[in-house]
Amino acid sequence: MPLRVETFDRIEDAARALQGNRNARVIGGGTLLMRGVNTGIHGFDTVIVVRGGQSREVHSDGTRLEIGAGVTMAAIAASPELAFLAPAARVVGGPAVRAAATVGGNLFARPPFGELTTALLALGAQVHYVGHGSPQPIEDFLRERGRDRTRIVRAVSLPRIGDPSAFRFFKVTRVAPKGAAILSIAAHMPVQGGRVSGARIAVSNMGPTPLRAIGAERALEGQPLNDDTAQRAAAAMMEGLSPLTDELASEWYRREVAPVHLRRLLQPGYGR
Amino acid sequence: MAKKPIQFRLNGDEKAVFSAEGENLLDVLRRGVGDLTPKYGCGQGTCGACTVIIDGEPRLSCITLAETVEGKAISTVAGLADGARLHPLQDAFMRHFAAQCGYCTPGMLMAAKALLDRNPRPSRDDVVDAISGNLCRCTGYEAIINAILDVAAGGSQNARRV
Amino acid sequence: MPVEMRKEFFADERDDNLNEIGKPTQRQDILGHVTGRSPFYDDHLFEGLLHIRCVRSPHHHARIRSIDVSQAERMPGVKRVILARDVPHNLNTLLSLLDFGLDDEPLISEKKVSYKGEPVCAIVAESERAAREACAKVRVDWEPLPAVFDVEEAIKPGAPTVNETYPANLFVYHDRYDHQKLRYGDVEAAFARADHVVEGRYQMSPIEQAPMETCGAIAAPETNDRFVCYTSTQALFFSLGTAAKLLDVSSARLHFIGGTVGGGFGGKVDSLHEPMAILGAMLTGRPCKYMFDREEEMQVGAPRGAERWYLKDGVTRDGRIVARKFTGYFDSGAYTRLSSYAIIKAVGHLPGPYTIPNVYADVYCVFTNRTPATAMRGFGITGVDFAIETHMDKVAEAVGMDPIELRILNAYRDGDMKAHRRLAKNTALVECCQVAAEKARWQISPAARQASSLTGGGGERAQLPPHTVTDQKGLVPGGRTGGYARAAKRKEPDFAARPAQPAAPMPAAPAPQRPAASWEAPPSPPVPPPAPPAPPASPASSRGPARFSSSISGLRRR
Amino acid sequence: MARHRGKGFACINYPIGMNLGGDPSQALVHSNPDGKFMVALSSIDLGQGMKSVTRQIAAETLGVPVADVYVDTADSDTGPHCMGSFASRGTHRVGNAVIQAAQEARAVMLEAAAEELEVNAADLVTDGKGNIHVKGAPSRTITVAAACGAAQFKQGRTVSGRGIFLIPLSDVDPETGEMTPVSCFAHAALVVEVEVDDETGDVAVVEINSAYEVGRALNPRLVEQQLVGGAWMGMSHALWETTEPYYPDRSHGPVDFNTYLMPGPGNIAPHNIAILERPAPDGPYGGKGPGEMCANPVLPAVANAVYNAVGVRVDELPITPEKVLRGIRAQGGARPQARR
Repeated sequence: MPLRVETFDRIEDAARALQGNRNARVIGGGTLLMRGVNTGIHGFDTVIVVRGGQSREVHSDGTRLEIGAGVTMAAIAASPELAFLAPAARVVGGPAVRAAATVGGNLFARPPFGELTTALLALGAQVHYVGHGSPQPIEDFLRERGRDRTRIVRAVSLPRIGDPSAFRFFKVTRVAPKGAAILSIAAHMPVQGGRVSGARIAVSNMGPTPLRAIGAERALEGQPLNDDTAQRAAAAMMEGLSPLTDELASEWYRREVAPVHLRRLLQPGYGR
Repeated sequence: MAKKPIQFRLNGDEKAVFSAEGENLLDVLRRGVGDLTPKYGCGQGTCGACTVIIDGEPRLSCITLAETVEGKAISTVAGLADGARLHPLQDAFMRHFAAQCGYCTPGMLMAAKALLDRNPRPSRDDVVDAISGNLCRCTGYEAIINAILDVAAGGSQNARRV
Repeated sequence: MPVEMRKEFFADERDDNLNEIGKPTQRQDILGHVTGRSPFYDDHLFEGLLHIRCVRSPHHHARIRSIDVSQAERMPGVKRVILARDVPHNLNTLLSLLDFGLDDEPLISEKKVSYKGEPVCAIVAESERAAREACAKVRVDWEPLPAVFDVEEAIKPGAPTVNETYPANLFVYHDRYDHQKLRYGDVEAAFARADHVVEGRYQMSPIEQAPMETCGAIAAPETNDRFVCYTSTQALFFSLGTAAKLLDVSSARLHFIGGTVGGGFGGKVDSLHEPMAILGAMLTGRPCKYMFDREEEMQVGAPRGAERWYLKDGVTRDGRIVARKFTGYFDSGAYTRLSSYAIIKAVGHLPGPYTIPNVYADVYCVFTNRTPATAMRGFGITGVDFAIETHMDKVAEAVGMDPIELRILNAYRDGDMKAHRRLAKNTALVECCQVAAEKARWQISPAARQASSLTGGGGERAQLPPHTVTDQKGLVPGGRTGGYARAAKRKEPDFAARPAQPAAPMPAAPAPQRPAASWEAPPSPPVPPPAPPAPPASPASSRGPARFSSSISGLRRR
Repeated sequence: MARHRGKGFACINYPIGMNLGGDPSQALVHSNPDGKFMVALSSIDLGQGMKSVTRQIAAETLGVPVADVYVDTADSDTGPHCMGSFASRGTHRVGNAVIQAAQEARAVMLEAAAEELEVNAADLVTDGKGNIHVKGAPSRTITVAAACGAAQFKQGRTVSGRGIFLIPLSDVDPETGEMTPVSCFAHAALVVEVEVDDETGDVAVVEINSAYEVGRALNPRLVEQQLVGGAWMGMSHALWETTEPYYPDRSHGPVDFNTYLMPGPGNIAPHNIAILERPAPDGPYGGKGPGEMCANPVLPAVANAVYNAVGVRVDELPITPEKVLRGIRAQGGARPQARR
């Protein structure tokens, strides 16, 4: 089918158009979608453009942060308020990609991409849609990602994190400083009374979407963070995960080194 | 397939062109406007040869949907020199022998300009990051990094000898 | 990246007082590069430009039962569908311009595909998007065939035939052998005498040239009933000759313009785009562009092929390598392109820059069901150098020597006989080893530091081996009569048309202290090659008119 | 966890020009009436600097400043036949053709000058600055412009020249491989230092020290471009690049630069280069082509450095972290070799 581009001034109208056409896609920064547009191999026949782009606003109500779907990686990396997310936003492509790539687009990125989404998963984000309905936990969003394409993401929200140092992110690449990920790991490890409470660890390229490393989370829960617990979390990390084989690395390699990188990320001296 | 009119400023001049359905900015610049300085290297947003500056930000024109630049200001290498006087980056790329085949050079220059416009005194790491989306198959990057550092230093103090 | 000119080496062989040579003059083309105005082929605008895209095989190996283009032809913007039957002379081998090898590759395939990405149809349309959309509407009825991907599997009996021109999946050298031989001395006897025998297996990966500008060409009807072709080719007349042959058109009707190319690295010699673009222009009367997108450049455009090398060295206790044996397999992919030639170059290079009295090699050009391989920076040499130099380290370890000292000990020097039976001259390996060691603060012995390329060579080292073992291994049955190949017509080299040998080339530059220009003279007496019977003169070939070297036939004959 | 340093060495020679010869190139040189020269070629500038190096060769041979010469490539209607830009043949083959063409044009120019000065052409020399004078008598002089103007408007001479360089094709003996592959060889040796992470198999190149023998560095900056960029490519081939990551398995072939890996600007290492010059007897001013050989020694040197660092021999390219890690696992850990 020849491609059609439909442009809307109001996002609500765009949302209606999307709902009526399963073969339509909303374009954010275009960094993922335009490849398909250029090659004609797209699996969609309509591109929906929201004039002026989607929301670029960041709201905070004291307990939660809401980041508009149109906020770019460059904007996150430059925002003092979102500084804790910068390590994930900064490693998405080069500067020109980061200037275009949006939060909304990253949510739909397929392996080996999607660093920000991996971070959002570890941070327990919720996905908000245009118009009706309640926000959806990011796990649910990711589980249904390939199937439900009829709603436009308006924003993501996440709880304000008390201690920014409780969040750590690392992308493993072969090309520096910009390379596609062998894998990326995001770990949120709030510490209360010297012990980890509510650990969430997310890892990419272990399945069709970023996934939580449940085994590692369990190993850390209620434990102090030290070399020993980091080691144990690493040892339990691969439980339930099925690493991908692709151009960048084999399943075997990802399985072998993911725990190494998690252990290094969790170790007390990380980043220093 | 109706063509759509779009207007934007290119290197300070108003342009009005028709773009085809789904056309990217690179094709509009090259075929529509006749600015041949941005180059096609991949059409995938992975090589940087088509880098332009849109409203102050470096962007990959091959993965920019043409109609999304309506009303915006676009800069390319065609507007980099001030008349016959080269931009300091162009001059530095010459002095440092930072171009071989020259195909990545326009995109590389725009990536460098976008950096220096917002960060006139970048570190080597800043420069490396700024060109990280721009591939060069000829030079091994060192001469390019040095040329950009040379401009940032306003001379040659900061540049490694090449 | 500090660069130092080490003028003290070979100073008496140079005149350094020249006006322009040796000066760090700015590139002539630099202003164009930094202003973005250097005219690459795609920087020429044509009104009414049409775009060509190919329908490509999704299979590694398949028979084509039928192609249905009816839907594609009706797609908006489609101007013409091109099939194999539209190509006037639809079979070629790149080196036919040098009279080397048999035509084995169509521009557009008709009956069968032998690699994923092989073109079976081309669409000419008003926009690239229209061409892509029409390509998706071409219906091909494929019959997938068993495929073979490993070079050693491909040459086993019973392996699927990849390339019908060479049914055993091996290129045929000199109409006689299924590989290129190098025989110098007696390696087996030397292995028996050696203190250590070191063996290794090395695998070079296929590699993409990855120029930032992808391959392409724009052709347009020109006044005077000619066609102009703007091209990214690395070899203007190679591409012109190939186009003239495939399209059966006089080379005088083709006007090729290029010369400013966005990187090549060997990937822009295959001349696939120029004939297709010109054919499009011929069939539509409009300017046509045919270019690879990046995905095609990476997976359809020919890479540097993979190579597999087996090495076996015999070495004495004191580190002298007395024998070196190679078995090499070049993975040519589905068609010959340039791999056959790369092997000749590799064999001429063996055993690397060392003086070794006994050398043996069998090197095979193997067809497999992957993208055809072609040239890349270091063509024919990079892979075997990786093998040789990694192997040298293993040899050093086996004899307990410093790796650099081992190289210097075995390095070829002026006056040494090489395995291809020519004397070495103008050598400088020893000095490079010494300087690199010094720069890296790598300690080597005083003897190694004092060695020189100018001394220690020649004399006994200039002698051919007293005895060379030869054999008939890999003799192709019926090779002389062309029975090895299923090509409909075998063309015997046309000796009658062979041009007179040119006079010796002129001395290069007027540097007075330089010895007279000459290249390596054959030693005397050379090992007499078996004299082949004189071939019968053959009638004119059915080739297209543009053959620049009408019968440079040495490669094929002997 | 540990990171291990290791050094590896390799040295190579490289044949210049198309193997066996048979690869001619031609050049045409002519002057404008004011003594400015054009060189017409059909050779290709891929970035290696063909236009620039032939320009310097033409200027040197003509005896005029480089600013007075321009090179035009590549138009099949005006540029005479050239085999192409590959096999490190450009500098050597085309350079020699340009010398021959420039010598012929220079001879006419000197004859024209001789007629104007009423001397014997054999007694004339050029100063490289645009003047021609009698050897040993600098005051008896004429400018190149005046000589070429006189040739064109008074004497009716064409200040032009044709050049070709051909090494006739050599045969190959089917039984022994006897052949004359090429007429000259370039040389290189280098030491690569790497750092290997023994838990991930990652290899980082830390430093390269090299010596390249190029015959003559006709333009040291262009040679440097080739050597620096070529070594980068060698490092890339050694550690990163492949179109088939699971060769000979054909699956997972990269289709973009996200997955076709090459070292980025953050992966490069200091490269200290020494250039040696042993002029090739038949090279243009002794020059050999540096463009291809510069990458070759890097591949084995990296492999040898990895072995030196952790005791793992990876004999299959590219040397990916996976292959290194498998090697380390197979031998029960890193086994650093002798420090160098």
